[in-house]
Amino acid sequence: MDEPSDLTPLTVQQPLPLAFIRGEAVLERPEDLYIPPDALEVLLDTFEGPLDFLLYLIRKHKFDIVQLPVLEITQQYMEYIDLMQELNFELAAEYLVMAAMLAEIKSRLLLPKHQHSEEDEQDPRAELIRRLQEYEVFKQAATDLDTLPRQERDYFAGQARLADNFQPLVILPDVAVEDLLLALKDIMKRAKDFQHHHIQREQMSTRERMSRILTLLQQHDYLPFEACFELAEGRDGVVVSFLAILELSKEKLITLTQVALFGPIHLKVATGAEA
Amino acid sequence: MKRVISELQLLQLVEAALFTAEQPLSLEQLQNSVLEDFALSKKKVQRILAQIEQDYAGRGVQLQLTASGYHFQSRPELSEFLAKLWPERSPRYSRAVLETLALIAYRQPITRGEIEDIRGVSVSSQIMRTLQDRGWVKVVGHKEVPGRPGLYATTAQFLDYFGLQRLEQLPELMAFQQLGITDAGELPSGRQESNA
Amino acid sequence: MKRVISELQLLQLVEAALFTAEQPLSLEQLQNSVLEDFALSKKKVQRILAQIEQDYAGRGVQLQLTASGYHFQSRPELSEFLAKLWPERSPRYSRAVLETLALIAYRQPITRGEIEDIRGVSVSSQIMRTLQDRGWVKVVGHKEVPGRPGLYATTAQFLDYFGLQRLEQLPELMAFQQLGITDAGELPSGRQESNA
Repeated sequence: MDEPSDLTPLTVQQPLPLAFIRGEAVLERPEDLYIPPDALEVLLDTFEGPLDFLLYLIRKHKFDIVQLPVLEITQQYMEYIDLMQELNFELAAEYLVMAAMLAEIKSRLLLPKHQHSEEDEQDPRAELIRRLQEYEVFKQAATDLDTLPRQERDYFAGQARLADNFQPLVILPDVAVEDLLLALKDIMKRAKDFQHHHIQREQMSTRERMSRILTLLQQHDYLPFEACFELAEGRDGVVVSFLAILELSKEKLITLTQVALFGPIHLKVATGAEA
Repeated sequence: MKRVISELQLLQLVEAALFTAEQPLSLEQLQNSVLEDFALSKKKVQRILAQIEQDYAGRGVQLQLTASGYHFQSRPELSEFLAKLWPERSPRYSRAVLETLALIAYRQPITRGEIEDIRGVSVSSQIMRTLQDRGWVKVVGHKEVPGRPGLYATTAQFLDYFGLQRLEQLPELMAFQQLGITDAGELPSGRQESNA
Repeated sequence: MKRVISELQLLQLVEAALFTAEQPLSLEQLQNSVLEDFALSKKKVQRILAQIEQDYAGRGVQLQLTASGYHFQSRPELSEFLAKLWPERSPRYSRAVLETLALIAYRQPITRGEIEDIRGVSVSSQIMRTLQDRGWVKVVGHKEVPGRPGLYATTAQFLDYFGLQRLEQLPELMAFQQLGITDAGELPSGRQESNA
């Protein structure tokens, strides 16, 4: 490894003010090999890794990236790394890997060239240059992305509130007939009493008719007996209505009145007094 | 420091502030935030707000002044349609709701007390309200016993929802007979149940 | 069922929907929600949107079309003043986050390992989480290599945030310089050599 002290024509020992250590400012400094230890740590923190750091060195010395002067760059890089290690800084592994790679490239470049080699070996710098270039493209892309107008910074979403009378549209749950049947099964299993309320088709239609007659009675105080029958329903319908009226009367939900013998019969909602 | 801005830009600025702020903005808040640099009189800001209110009179959103300040609000008559942007799915009905509905369907007209007797647990007002709000059950009369409890029955809407023309089209208790419930009122035995 | 509504009401409705929705609304979303009852053609909705765009051209907020749809946003030149409404400054993103985002945006679908290769440095889980929490990137699949690493891609929300409709609207990538190594292996002259 090179000695950092006297081998570097591109650097001048010059103390750096600690004030510049944040952000980009550090990149603008001209000659800066000597860096106070704290600053050095922060300096490396400002780079996004060894590629970024190499790009910085290249730009700083105005090297042409495609004519990468590997020896000089390597030297620079090594000096920083060595210094960091001397100061016992914990270096990210990537920086050491890059150091090894640079050292390898350098040694390959320094090997005597085989004049007779049939095919030119690939330039050992090529891969590194490719990586540097690729990285630089995306480093720039990140900067460009950052300058795109964006929400929360360059514009804000325009919003209005909903009017006070707004009511959400509620989608009510679906129920299937099977759900009702299952619910009933559960009740049957549970409630012994319910066994007496055995349900049959005839009984159900009677009970529905009871509801219908009660509904009619909500609209009319008195309902003529005949109004409870729909002739179109035929004999079965008449029977159902008749059973419903009897059941309603039995349950004391209605009263039946007949003013005169053979006179019209009327249905009336039962009141407490009559019941 | 007072900066110069055109009338149009002032209007745009106030309007944009009212649209982008998360809370309604009072006149003072406007003066102290977005309009800070322009040293506008209260009267001037009022004129701007009046202009904006007028500009939006016929539009989909309108300027409103509430206790906490100015904000834009959708026209009330659009609410019905806007609701479609936020459909809310309500949770499935509980066992208790379904059992109550089943009893009303099969045993109507029936009082809440009778439902409670059969289910063996009390039936909350909430359950009855759920079923009435849905339009599936209604009170068709009152039973003439102390307290005159309401008699519940199913509605035409209930039949429509389940695709029935008459209540008799509900599945009959065949299903229960298969469970082994006989007229004698025997409890189903375990074996029969497992065969069902 | 098709309902009838006036031209003016249609415009008001679309406008109110765009102002009250929390997310941008696509033309299809408009057709299927607030406009559902009116059976409008796509062309018709486009005409309404064009009219709204025109109506707001000179106002404080403007109609914008981004990847997931239409929404209103404040005029960019007002941002300096509007920022005063927000006590917290708009978030700034580190270079690590931006470089990772740029790689995902331009090279998608891409694995974390591939991002690390190009950046020459490991990408912390924190960075990936930040990008995912913001809803800007998501895992769209897995690469069939050992470990099946996730393949990352950008989302419509990412485009929305940056005011873009399509990925192609991203700034063009910097052109690569031609690789200029012709005389491979030639040693650079310089003093250092002797010391190496």
